[in-house]
Amino acid sequence: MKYTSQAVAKPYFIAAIALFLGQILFGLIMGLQYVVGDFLFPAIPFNVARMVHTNLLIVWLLFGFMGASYYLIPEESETELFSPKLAITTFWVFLAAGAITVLGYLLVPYASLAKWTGNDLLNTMGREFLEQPLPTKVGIVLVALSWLFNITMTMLKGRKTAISLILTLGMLGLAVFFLFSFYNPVNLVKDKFYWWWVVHLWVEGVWELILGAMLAFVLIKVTGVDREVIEKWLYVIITMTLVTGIIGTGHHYYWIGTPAYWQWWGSIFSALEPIPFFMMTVFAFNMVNKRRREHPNKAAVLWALGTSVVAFLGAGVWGFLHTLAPINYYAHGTQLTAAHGHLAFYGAYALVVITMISYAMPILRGRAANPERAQIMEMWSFWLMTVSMFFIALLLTGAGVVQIWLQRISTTPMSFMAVQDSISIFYWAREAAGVVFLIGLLLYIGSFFVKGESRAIE
Amino acid sequence: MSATFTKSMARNVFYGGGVFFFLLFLALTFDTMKVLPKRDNSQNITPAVAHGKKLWETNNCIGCHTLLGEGAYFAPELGNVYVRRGPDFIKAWIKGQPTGVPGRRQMPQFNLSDMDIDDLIAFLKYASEINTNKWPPNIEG
Amino acid sequence: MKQINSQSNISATVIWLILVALTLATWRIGEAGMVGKSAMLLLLFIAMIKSQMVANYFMALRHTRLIWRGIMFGYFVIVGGLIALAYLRSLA
Amino acid sequence: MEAQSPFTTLIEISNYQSTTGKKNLPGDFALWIFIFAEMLVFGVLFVAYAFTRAYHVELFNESQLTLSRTSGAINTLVLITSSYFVVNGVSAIKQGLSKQCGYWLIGAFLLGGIFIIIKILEFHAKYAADISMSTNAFYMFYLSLTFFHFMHVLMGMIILAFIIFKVLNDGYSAKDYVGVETGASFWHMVDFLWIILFPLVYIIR
Repeated sequence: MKYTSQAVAKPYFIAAIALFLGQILFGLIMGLQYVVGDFLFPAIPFNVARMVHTNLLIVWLLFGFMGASYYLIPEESETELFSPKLAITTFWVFLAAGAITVLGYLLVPYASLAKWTGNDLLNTMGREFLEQPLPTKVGIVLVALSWLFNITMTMLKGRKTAISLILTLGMLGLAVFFLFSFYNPVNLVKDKFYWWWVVHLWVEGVWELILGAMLAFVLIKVTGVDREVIEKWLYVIITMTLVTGIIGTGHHYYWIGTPAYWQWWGSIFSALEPIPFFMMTVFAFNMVNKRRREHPNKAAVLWALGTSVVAFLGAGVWGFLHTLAPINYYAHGTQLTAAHGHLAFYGAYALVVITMISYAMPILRGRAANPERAQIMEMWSFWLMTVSMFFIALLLTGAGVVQIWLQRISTTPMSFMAVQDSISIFYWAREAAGVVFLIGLLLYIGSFFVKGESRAIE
Repeated sequence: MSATFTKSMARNVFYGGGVFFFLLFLALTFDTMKVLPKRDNSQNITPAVAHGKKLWETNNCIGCHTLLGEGAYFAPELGNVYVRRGPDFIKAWIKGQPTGVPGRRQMPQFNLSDMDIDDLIAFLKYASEINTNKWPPNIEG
Repeated sequence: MKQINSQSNISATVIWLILVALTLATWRIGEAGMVGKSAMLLLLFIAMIKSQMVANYFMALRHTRLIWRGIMFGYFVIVGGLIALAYLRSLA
Repeated sequence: MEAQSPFTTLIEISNYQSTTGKKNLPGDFALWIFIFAEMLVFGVLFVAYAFTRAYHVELFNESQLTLSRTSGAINTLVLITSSYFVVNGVSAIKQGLSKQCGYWLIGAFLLGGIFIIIKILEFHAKYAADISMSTNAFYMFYLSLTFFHFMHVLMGMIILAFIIFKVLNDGYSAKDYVGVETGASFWHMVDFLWIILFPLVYIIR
């Protein structure tokens, strides 16, 4: 650790992993509810479990992004963090807000939660992924602003690199587009239209800047390849991301009441969205092949390469599968979407945060890399989680294809629930894969507690 | 002359390209907002519909169902449920939950008043009349 | 050095004049209302030739590596070919 | 270890040092990646236009007649000429003639302005006739393609303006003219695409 203030990243990383575990546990509950419908009913109905599952995902990724930037920005800027105190305060505020919100979801009926938290003042709740009560939403904005402020001030007093610039830009975009979560018109079409300005422009827009910056940072560190080379390709890749991804938002505007021309705009641009992901894969492998040093943290290299591959497959290939309007006409709102969502989020965002944690955490604990045995455990967890997530995606794809066939293409279409019964075998297998994923995650957590010889920081 | 590929140009292309496509997106958004009134059935938004939408949201219906294909994929599509089932069925269904059939997926009892349910149905009727470019492919959603 | 440059200016001028002439030809054909397979193919061919001239002479790709000229020529073949195919289908 | 991937190949090709007198792409490679991406998008749109037309021949033929072929042709001449000016500008700066280069580029810029004005008049006529992207499939493509291209012309003009400003302040020289070539390449791409767009959308039927 070059700057003492980088240490503030540590609680962020720990919280991220803890919440990740929570997310997976709720995922398993939901997976079981898919086949044993009354499991935990009425204590935890499916909609509550799902809200916890998706909200925890967002929150732990945000924790990861924040921790990563508090670690990365001082090192890039070659100066101490502007205010470590603010960073720590923000951490506790965010953690408390997150915890209270989740407890609210679990303990209070959602309608009462809405009433007590001022949803009558400004209707924002009850939309997918944006279920948070008004105070939590305001809290997220404040946390994001504090984060942005701290990072920007740090950057301003030190060196300004492309990586830190892109990361900050990504965070700025994250904060700005989140503001659309406060806009909820009665007009359902407009509601949905701008809802995507948060959801799509986050995950297929500004978050990719954060992802690219984090990956580039780790690649510079573990490969020793010239910064100039890595940064200019980073620019090229994120350019392609924005070129394809912004208009690519149109692939959500096919069937929600928006004009038909979006079918063309959305199809063409989103069909090109795999290009930046493919470039990222080739880029990561090239840089590792051209490495100038053997970094002792082999596990971090594996996570980094894994990020680039699984992001390409999950976001690029699985996204492409159903992005063209004529195909999406049948695939829209089926398990195929769920398959894509799982693999893409895992590959692009879960993995990049773990990459960063895997690289930075040993250094934060005073060593260049973890002991050999811990790294082997990490690698096992990588393969267990990645392979099981692949199975989840494949099984949901299978479920989705059968669902599309029986419910939408067949000349004697079956009802939704009848179809669900006939594809339960896929859901059972998915739940099994989910258990393997949990084992992988537990192994990852376990790797932090393995003791042994480790190399000191050079 | 050797080929040039500089970081500063890559940066310029990034800013230029990003701004360019965002402006294009704004232009398309502008056009969309202009065309929407012809498609979005907003002329039929009544206070009942508005209240129905709020009930839809504050009971987190999207956590299980899809609406125009968006939401969770756990329970049936409701964008066209008004057409598929009709108001009476919907009302009886909401009142009858949960079914309590062992092993079946359960919908909670939301304790809505008759008037609330009518508003919710008004909202679903409004949603079913949005021009969705003929989606879903058939009545099953 | 000077010599070469004035040379290339002259050739650019020639190319420019050819492009102007071909544009006027395209416009004339359009005004004359010519339709059908041969008119379509002729117009498409003119357009593609013009675009190649811009690529080779104006963008100065003529002396670059095969791959860059290849991309431009590939554009000519693939985009031009698919457009022609679509039109021929509609005529059939 | 040195595995060859398409990416390395691409970098190596872009760095290719001539032994046979073959030159590299004029201008900065970073912009060329963008140029190829844009050409790809337009290529897909052109082909999509042609195949959609195959299903609605009558509609396309009928709607196409409402376009002004003459203003399209004039705009083609305008763009071709401005591209020609840019070529002259580049060869001027290669000889270190900053002033001349600046003048040629100003000429190109002004022609770009004429294109914009003619195009706005065209758009206005369609707007006044209550024609939009939602009118029918032909107008969807016509307006999408021309508006998308229109924005590229504007972007090209902004790039030209930057270069003009810099070249008139002696920011480029006979040794350092990559920036001019880069901007020129973008402008030629705008021309290249219009040359295909014009006959496709306005004339061929």
